[in-house]
Amino acid sequence: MQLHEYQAKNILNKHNVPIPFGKVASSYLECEEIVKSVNGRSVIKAQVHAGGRGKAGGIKVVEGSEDAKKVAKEMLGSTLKTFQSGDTEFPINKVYVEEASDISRELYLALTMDFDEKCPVIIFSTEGGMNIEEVAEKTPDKIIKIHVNPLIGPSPYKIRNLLSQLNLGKKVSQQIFSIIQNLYEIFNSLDCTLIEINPLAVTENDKVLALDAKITIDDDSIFRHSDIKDLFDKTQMNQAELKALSSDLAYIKLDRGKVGCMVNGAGLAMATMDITIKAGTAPANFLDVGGSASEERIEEAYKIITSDRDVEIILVNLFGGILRCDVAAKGIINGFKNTNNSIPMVVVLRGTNSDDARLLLEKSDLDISFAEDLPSAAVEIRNKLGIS
Amino acid sequence: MQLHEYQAKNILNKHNVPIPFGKVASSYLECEEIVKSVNGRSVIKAQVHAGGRGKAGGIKVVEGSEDAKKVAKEMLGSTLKTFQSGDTEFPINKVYVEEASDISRELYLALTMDFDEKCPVIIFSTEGGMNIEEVAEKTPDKIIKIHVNPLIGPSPYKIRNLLSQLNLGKKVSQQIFSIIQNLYEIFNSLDCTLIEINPLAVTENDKVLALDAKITIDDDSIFRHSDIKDLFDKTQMNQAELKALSSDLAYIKLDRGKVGCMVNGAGLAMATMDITIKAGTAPANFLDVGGSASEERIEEAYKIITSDRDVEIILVNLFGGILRCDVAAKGIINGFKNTNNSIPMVVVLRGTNSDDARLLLEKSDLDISFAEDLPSAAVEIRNKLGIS
Amino acid sequence: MSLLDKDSNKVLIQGLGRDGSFQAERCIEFGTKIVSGVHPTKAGKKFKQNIPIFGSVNEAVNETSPDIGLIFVPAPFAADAIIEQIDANISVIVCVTEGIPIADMVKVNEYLKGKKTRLIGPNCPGYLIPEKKLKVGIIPGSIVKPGNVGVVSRSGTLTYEAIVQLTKLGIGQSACVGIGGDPINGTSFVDVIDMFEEDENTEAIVMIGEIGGIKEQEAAERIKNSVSKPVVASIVGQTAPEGRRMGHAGAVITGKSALASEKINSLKDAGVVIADSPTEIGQKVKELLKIK
Amino acid sequence: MSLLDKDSNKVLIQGLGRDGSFQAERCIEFGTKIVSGVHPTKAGKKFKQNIPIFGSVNEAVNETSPDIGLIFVPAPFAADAIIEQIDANISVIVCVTEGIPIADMVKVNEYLKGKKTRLIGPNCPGYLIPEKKLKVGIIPGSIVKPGNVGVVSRSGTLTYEAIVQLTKLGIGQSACVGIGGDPINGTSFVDVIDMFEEDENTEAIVMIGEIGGIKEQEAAERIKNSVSKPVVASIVGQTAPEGRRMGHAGAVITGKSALASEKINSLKDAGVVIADSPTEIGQKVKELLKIK
Repeated sequence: MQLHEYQAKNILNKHNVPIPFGKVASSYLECEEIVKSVNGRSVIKAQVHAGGRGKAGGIKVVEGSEDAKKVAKEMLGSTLKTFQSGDTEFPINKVYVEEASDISRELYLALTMDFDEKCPVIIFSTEGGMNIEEVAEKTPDKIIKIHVNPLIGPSPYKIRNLLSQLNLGKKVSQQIFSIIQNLYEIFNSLDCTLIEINPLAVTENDKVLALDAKITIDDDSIFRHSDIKDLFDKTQMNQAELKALSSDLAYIKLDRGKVGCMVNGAGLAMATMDITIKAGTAPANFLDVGGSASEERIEEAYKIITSDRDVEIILVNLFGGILRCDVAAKGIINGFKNTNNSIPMVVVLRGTNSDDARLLLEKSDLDISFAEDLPSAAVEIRNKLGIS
Repeated sequence: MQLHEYQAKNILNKHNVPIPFGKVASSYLECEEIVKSVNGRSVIKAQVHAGGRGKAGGIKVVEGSEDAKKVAKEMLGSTLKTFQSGDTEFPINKVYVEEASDISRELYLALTMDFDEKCPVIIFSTEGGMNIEEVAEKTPDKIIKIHVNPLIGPSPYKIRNLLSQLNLGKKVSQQIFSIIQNLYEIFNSLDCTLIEINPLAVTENDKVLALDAKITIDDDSIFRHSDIKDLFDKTQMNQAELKALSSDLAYIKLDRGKVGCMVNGAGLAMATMDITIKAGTAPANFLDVGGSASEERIEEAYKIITSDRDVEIILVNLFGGILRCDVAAKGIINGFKNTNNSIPMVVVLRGTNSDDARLLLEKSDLDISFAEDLPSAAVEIRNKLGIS
Repeated sequence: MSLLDKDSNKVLIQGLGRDGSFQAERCIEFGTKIVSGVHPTKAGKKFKQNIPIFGSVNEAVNETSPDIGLIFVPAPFAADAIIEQIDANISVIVCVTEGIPIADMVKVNEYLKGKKTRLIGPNCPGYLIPEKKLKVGIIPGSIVKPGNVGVVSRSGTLTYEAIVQLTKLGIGQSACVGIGGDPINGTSFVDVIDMFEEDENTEAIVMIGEIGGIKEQEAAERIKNSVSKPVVASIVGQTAPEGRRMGHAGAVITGKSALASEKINSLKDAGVVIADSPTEIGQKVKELLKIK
Repeated sequence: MSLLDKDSNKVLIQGLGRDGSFQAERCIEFGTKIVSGVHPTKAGKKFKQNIPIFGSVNEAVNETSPDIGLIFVPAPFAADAIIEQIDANISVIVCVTEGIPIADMVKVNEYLKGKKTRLIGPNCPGYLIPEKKLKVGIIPGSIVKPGNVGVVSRSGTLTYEAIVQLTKLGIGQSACVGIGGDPINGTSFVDVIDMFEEDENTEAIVMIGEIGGIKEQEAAERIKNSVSKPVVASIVGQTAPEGRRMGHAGAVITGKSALASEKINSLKDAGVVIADSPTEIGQKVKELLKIK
C-alpha cells in the first residue's frame, strides 16, 4: 500500500526526520494561505501515487501566493500521467505545499527488503535527485548498501562505516546517522517494504532534509496497522482493481487483447497469459482468485472480469489445491445468474473436486467449452473467436 | 534506578496496561480533592522506595474525603520504615490516591532478567498479593516462568500456553495476554531490570487491573533515557550514597563496625570486608571506586568515607589494573588536604604504578601504615585500634 | 529424499479450521500418518474420531512424536506457529499459509539460522512422496504416480500442471516439492535440487521457475557445478507486464537478473533442457528419458 | 589453552582513549603483538609510531589479520563494538568495558549463539598467558610468572590477589583469566575450566567465585564429572549484606543457590580444596602441589 508524500512526511516528522515546512491543501484557497505563511518561494506538488511527477508537470515552483493560487487551480481536479504510471491517469485531489529550500547537494537514501539476502537493506547514494535505477546501471559504485540483521537492527558501526566512506563532513554525517536510525524505526514499526528519500537534501547551511518521501507498506501487514489502513487513498487506484482488492482478489487490467483470465496462483496466471498469446490474441486482464477463495469471492471475481468491456471471451484455468473447484463453479454460476451476461467461457478445471465442478457447470446455462489442458484451451479460444 | 508507584503507573497507563483511577498528591488538600472526585472508597499509598509498605502502615483505605484528609496529614512529611528497608527511614513526600477496586482474585506478574538463562523472563503466579519469594519457596509449582528470546520478544504461543494452564476464563486470559505484551514493550523500550505487578487484580466483573506496580530501570542504561533520569527521587536515598552515585562511585553504608573501606572491584570489596572481621572489628561502610577512577573521583571517595562518623580507621585496598595507583594516591592526598581530618589509614597498594603511589603517600602528612597484603593489613588494623 | 522422508513420517497439523481440516482429510486419504492436531480452541477433542488435538505444539510433540509439521494457521499468527514448531524441534515444517507479512518471515528466517529444522514455504503447496504415500500439504493426491522424476516449483498450481502432464505420459514422480511463491521462504530451488541429486529414486529433475529474484540463476549455478542428473526447466512470466505485482511480490521484475530471458540463458548454459511453455514439460521429460 | 592461545596471537585494540591507550602500552611492554587499533576519529594515524589505526574493524582485519580483539570502547557503544568484531570473525574478543546495559549484553549473547567467536567479559580484566608473553587486557604484567597453575576468577582485583600470592610462593601460572563480574557475560567458569583441563601446561586450577548466581555450582558439577586436575577455590562475599548491590548486579543474593555456603558445599562435594579467605589461596595451592 502506497502513501502520499504528505502522509509519508507526516510520519517522518513524528519520528524526528527533518523535513521542510509544508502543508497539504485540498483547495486553491488553502494553498494560497499556506504560501502566504511561508512568505517566499514555495513548491506545489501533486499528491498522486505515481513516480516521475516532476517531468510530468506535477511539481511546480511558485514565487508568491498569487502564483500559488494559479498553479493550484490548474492542478487540483485535473489528472496526471507520468512515464512511470503507464496508461493510468491519476486524479489530483490534494497538493502538498512546501517552503522551497536552498539546496547545495542532493543525496539518495532508501530502505527496502533485499529478497536475495532475506533482510532489510539500506541503500545510499551521493547521486540523489536522479532516477536511482539509472544510477545503479551506469555507476554501480555510487550505490552503497548496508544489510541489516532483522533481529538486531541496523548496527551503528555499519552506518558509521558507510558515512566515513563519503566525506560528507562531520555535521552532515551526524544528521544522516540519526536519520537512518529514525527511518529504520519507521520501516520496522510500520512494516514498510520501501522508504525512499530522493532527494535527501543538504542545504547551503549544512542542514539535512527529506525533500521527497515515498513510503510503501506491506499489504499483508495492514491487519496490524489500523491507523495506516485509513490513510489509503482509493481514488488513486483503478476502480476494478480496487473492487478486487476489497474482495482480497488480485486483479490487473492489461490493455492488450480480448481474453479475460480467471486463475488461481501467480505461476498459473503467467502460464495462462502466455497461452492466450499462443491462441493468437492476448489477455485483456487477469484475476488471481488466490489460494482459498470462497463462493462469494469467485462470484465477485466473475463480475469484475465481465465488467471489463475489452473481454470477449473468458478463460478460466483453476487447479484445485487448497481451492476447491466445486466451490469455484458455484461462484461462477452465481455470478452469471446475477449479471446475466453471455460472454463465452473456456474452462480448464483440475485438482480438488474438479469432477463435481464440471457437473455443476454443465448443468448451468453458461456458454462453456471445457478443455483438458492449456494447449487445448488455446485451440478452443481460437475456435470461439474465429481466429485461424 | 527505582521508580515510585505513581511514576510506574503513569508508564503503564501510556502503554495501555489497565490501572484503577488514581492520582498523585503532595498535600492533604490535593488528596482530599482526589478522593472527592473518586466519590467512594479510596486507597492512600505512601510513595517510598521500599517494599512491604502495607504491613508498615504505608497503605491505608479511606471511606471518604474527610478520612482521606486525616490519613494524608499523618502520612505526608513523616517517614516509613518497612521490614524490607532495613534501618532506613524513607521520607513520605507524596502519596498516591486510588479508587478502591472490588477484587475477586489477586494474581502475580513480573518481568525481569534471568541471569542464569541470560534472557528476560516472565514470571506469573495465581498466588498474587503475597510475598512472592515465600510462594516460590513453599509452593514452587505455583510459579510459572516463560523465558523470552531477547531478539524475538515474547512469542504469543508461549503466553497462550502459559494462560491455557491456568483456567482463568477466556475474558481474563485475553486481557492478561495483552497486558503481558504491553509490559514487555515497556520492559524492552525502557531497559527495565524489573517490572512487578503484585497484585494483578481480577475484579468482580472480570476486569484485570494492575493494583500495584514496581519498575526498576538498569542504571547502566540511563544514558539513553533522559526522560527517565528526571523521574529519580533523590529524597529516597541515603545522602552519602547519593553523593557517591553522582560521582559514579558505589558506596554502601553498613552499620556494623569502625572500618571505612576503599577498594576497587566488587570481589576485592567482599574480601576486604571479610578481613575487617578477621581483624576483630567490622566494616562501617565500603566504597568501590570502580575500574578507572580519576583523581577527582578518588578525592570524592575519600571525603564520603571520612564523613561517616562511625569510621575510626580507613582501610584502602587497591589493586591497579585499569585503575592507576598513583592517580588514586593523588586523589587521597587531595582529599586529606581539603578536609584536614586525621583518621588513620592502613593501605594496601598493588598493581599498576603502585610504587609511585607509595612514594607519593609517604611524602604526604597522612597517618598511614602500609601493608603488603590483606592478612598483614588485618594485623595493622588490630594494632591501630588497640584490639588484642 | 532423506531430508524430507523421515523414518516414521508422522505428521502434526497445526490450524484445523475449514481449510486445514479439509486438507488434513485429503492427506489421510492419500495415506499420510497424521498423528496429532494443534488448535487453540479445539484442544482435548479428536479429529476424525481418533487423532488427538492439543492446545500447543509442545504437548503434541510430547504425546505423539511427529517428525513433520504442517501449518494452516491464519497469516497473522503463522510466523508464531512456525517459531513454535522450530522451538519444539520439528524436523520439517511445511507452511501453506499465504499472506504472512514480509517482516515476519524475514525474522523467522534469521531465527532459523543454525537450527536443525527445515522450513518449506510459506505460501506453498508443500510436498508429496508418492511411493511413500506421504503427502504434506495440498498437492492433489489424485494426480501423482510413483516414479523417478523429481518436481520442484515456485508456483503451486504450476506444480500440479507439471505433475498432471508427467502422470498422463506414464512418468511417475519420486517427489514433488512446491517451495512457495513468497519472496522470503525457507527452502530454495538449490536446496531441493541437492536433495534430488542425492536421492537414489530420482533419475531426472523438473524445475519450474518464475520471473523475479535470482533464485533460478543460483539453481543454474548449482546444476552446472554439481548435478549429474538431467534437468528440464520452464520459466513462466515471459509475457507478464513489467514492474507490476503478479499476485505475489516475488514475481516482480526488479532488475535484469529477474527477467525470464536471463534465467533461461543461465539454465541453458548449465545444460538444462528448456520447455518454452510449462505445457511442454511432460513432453520434454519424455524425450529426455527416452534419449537416456 | 588452545582456545585463547592462537597461532599468531595478533591483537587488535578497539577504543584508544585514555584508558585504552595506557593499557595498550602495558600490553606491548609485556610482549603482546598489537597489530592494529580501531578508533572512530583517529583513523589514519599511528599508535606508538608504528601501529596503524583504522576507522573500522573490517579494515583493520583486512590489513592486519588479528586473531584477538580487545575492547576499551565506552559503555554506550561497547555492545556495538562487540558485534562489529563478531561480524569481522575475530576468534577471541576481550571486552574490558564496564557498565554496558544489561539488555545490550543479553542481545549480544543471543547473537553470539552459533557463531565461532569466543567473548570474554565484559567488565573483565581479560587474560594473560605468561609463557607466551600474551596479555590481552589489564591484568598487571608485573605480578605474573610462567608456570603451571591456571587461574580463573569473576572478580578482576581478586584475580590479581591470587596471582600475587602464587608468584610470591614461586608458583607460576599457565594462564590467568578474568571472566568478569557482570551477570551476563560471554565466558563462564565452566568454559575456562574445560580449557584448563585440556591444556597440557596446566597442572592445577585456581577458581575465585562470588556470591550470586549459580555459575559456581555449574563449575562444581563440571569439576565433579570431568576434571582430573586438582582445584583450589575461594568464594568471597560471606560477610556481604544480603540483597544489596555490591558494585555489580551479579553479586546480589537472589536465592539460596546464590549463597556462599551453598557454593562452597557444591565445590567441596566435587572434591575441590576450599580456601576460606582469598588470602589463603596461595598457601592452599602450595600444599596441594606438594602433596601431589
